[in-house]
Amino acid sequence: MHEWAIAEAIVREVERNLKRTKVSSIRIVLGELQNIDKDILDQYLKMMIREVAPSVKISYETEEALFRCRRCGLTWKLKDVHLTDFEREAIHFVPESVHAYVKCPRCGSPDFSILKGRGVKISFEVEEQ
Amino acid sequence: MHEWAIAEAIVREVERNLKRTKVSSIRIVLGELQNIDKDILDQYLKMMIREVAPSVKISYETEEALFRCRRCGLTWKLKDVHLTDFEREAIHFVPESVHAYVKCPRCGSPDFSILKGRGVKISFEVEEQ
Amino acid sequence: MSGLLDPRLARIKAELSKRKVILVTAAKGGVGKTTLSALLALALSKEKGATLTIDADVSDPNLHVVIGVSPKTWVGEEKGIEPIKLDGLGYIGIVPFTQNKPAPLRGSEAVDAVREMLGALDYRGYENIVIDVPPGLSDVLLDLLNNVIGDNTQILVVSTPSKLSVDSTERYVKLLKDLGFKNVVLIYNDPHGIGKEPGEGLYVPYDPSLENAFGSLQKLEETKAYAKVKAVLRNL
Amino acid sequence: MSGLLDPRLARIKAELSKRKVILVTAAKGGVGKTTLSALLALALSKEKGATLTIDADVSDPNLHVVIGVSPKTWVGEEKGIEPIKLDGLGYIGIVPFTQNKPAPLRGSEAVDAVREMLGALDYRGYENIVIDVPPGLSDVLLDLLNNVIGDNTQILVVSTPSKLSVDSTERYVKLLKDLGFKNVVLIYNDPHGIGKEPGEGLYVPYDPSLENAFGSLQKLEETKAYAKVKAVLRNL
Ligand SMILES: Nc1ncnc2c1ncn2[C@@H]1O[C@H](COP(=O)(O)OP(=O)(O)O)[C@@H](O)[C@H]1O
Ligand SMILES: Nc1ncnc2c1ncn2[C@@H]1O[C@H](COP(=O)(O)OP(=O)(O)O)[C@@H](O)[C@H]1O
Ligand SMILES: [Mg+2]
Ligand SMILES: [Mg+2]
Ligand SMILES: [Mg+2]
Ligand SMILES: [Mg+2]
Ligand code: NI
Ligand code: NI
Ligand SMILES: [Zn+2]
Ligand SMILES: [Zn+2]
Repeated sequence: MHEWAIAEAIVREVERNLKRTKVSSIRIVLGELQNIDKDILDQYLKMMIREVAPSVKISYETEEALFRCRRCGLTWKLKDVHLTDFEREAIHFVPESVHAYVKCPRCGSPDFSILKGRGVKISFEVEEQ
Repeated sequence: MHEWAIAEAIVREVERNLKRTKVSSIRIVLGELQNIDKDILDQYLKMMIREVAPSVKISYETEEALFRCRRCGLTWKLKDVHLTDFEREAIHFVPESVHAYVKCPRCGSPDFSILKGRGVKISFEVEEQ
Repeated sequence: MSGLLDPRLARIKAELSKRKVILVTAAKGGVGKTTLSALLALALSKEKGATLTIDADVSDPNLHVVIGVSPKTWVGEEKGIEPIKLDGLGYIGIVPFTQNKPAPLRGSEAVDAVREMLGALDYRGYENIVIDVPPGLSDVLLDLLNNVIGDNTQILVVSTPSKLSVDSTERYVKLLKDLGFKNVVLIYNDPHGIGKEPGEGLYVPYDPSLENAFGSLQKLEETKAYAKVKAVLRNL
Repeated sequence: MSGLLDPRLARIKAELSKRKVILVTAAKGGVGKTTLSALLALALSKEKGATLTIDADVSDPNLHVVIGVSPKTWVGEEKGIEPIKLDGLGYIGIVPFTQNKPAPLRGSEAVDAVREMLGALDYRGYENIVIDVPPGLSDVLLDLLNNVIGDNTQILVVSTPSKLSVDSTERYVKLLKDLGFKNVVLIYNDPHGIGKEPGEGLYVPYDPSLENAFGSLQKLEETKAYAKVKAVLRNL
């Protein structure tokens, strides 16, 4: 799993914000498609963030994936379609590759949008310095 | 002015919806960038819509243009930038051509989005049949 | 109240469905879409009535260079945007509106620009329409396929005989079929002088005289490529 | 709470700023971006240390065909996505993840796919990065320019000597300058055998032997075009 790189990205983003503010807590939203191992991510993150923001609180949320067909308008969820383990694995690297494996359950179009649940987003609670 | 074609488009869209519902009123939102002569549009529209939806009520609104820079995040309005008459004329045909003439007032980037005020949108009040 | 609707689509559908429409597409850029669009439109205008060419490649328009429309030409408007006229050929694209200045359009903006032109055109007098589409599975192509293309539309897919183009074209044609389009015709064009004529499919050979013919309909008509495209037209 | 932020950008910036980065761009498709990306990366890897090639043309990926990476190759992950290794060259693109199946990505989705790859790559061991960018003013290019490209980045603009390409390239270079980029280098490549060497700018001549060299780094190294690109590299 590439949780290491994701942890590193989060720490880089925290660092960038530290220039202007003191970050007291981080909220991490994990998209379902990225299929991240929360415990491993948390372990790396705690290790890396020590030097940057030692007393920061970290919370996690998972966001369910939601798709909408650009041709017929149907919306659907990940559990409504079948994916092999290999396909799940490919999608966890680059969520957009879902377009190669999933089609609209109603009209068959591969032209749909990922409304929710694609990647990792974060927000901070800050104390102005 | 090409109000004729715009009136025709609105009538075609009303027709399409008549198949399912009775349209009692139409709300027309005119984007500032399209610089439409409301009276001329209204005149054409009343003429064309007679056969399709004789007793329909039509209302108009204008939507002010609003831009946001994709590089630095600044938002601005049309009155914040200078355009020649020729440029206004080009933009009234194809609002996206604004990218050839306007740059972000803060950072100079031509990569910005038109958040509001680009074209013509409509909505209906309907009576289910 | 319903949500906000885009009235342009209904008019575009109504106007396109009355005419013969050819979409010139390709998996890749640089395979000859614009060149073949021009030659095909010219042949159609000579043999099957007035033809409108639309440059839907709004991020990198160059159909005007091929057929010889100055970017400074202005357009009229009475019952809609009036195409620029060259004999039996009509032309519209974003270039008259941007005056050939660079204009970075995101995919979603390119879609809007193309809908705007198609939605406001004065189509009267034109029997055929040739649309030069941006390369690949662009937002513009997907929007045309989802919203306005009907059974009367032919999708021409241009490929070169190069490995790179053939590999991309396979993925591309498969996708068009997945999307349910049946009226898909493959045409090989050889801009790199590879000289390998494919077993099946239409073929336009390498023609170095094209370069000097760009900008003049008369010179284009004298090229070997044009003669070949005229023959291709009979098979469409 | 702040709004939701995308943590990938900060890591991409940090990693790219430590390395020599070349963006291979063009106003048009089919001018040789992918071919020159491969030749340039190969030359860099021989002369200036391990080089990573990134196929950012996610809607029409074909860098893997040029350098000979099978689309069925799988990638590892330990401290990030591991580039596929061929001697001193590393490769990443969307193809291993789509298994070469067609995947229609809208412009905004292509941006996300590229950010995802760049954001999660294991960059260790690579000194140089060559990015093959989609044609034109694509959403992907604009995103790279807005968000991750720094002073250490060279923007290579590829054009052919054809009227069509030259016209598009003028608009394109003007725009890059409007955007404030100074490190812009024009290179002419002649895939159509026009044979007209431009007065100024780097030049790669017509080389029909490329077609049969695609897929083998060893054969690419033997082409005349490669020898020319090696010379070009000294002027970059
Ligand atoms: N059959 C051909 N023989 C020689 N050159 C060609 C041929 N077809 C196209 N070209 C050249 O190839 C280049 C790309 O063609 P273009 O029509 O612009 O492709 P696209 O629209 O697919 O990007 C042009 O410079 C053109 O002169
Ligand atoms: N210098 C050259 N001589 C001959 N053919 C070339 C040359 N450069 C590129 N080509 C050919 O041109 C075609 C397009 O090249 P490619 O690298 O795919 O362009 P792009 O990435 O800009 O779309 C390929 O089929 C390739 O074989
Ligand atoms: Mg073209
Ligand atoms: Mg074009
Ligand atoms: Mg390429
Ligand atoms: Mg490529
Ligand atoms: Ni992983
Ligand atoms: Ni008008
Ligand atoms: Zn659907
Ligand atoms: Zn700005």
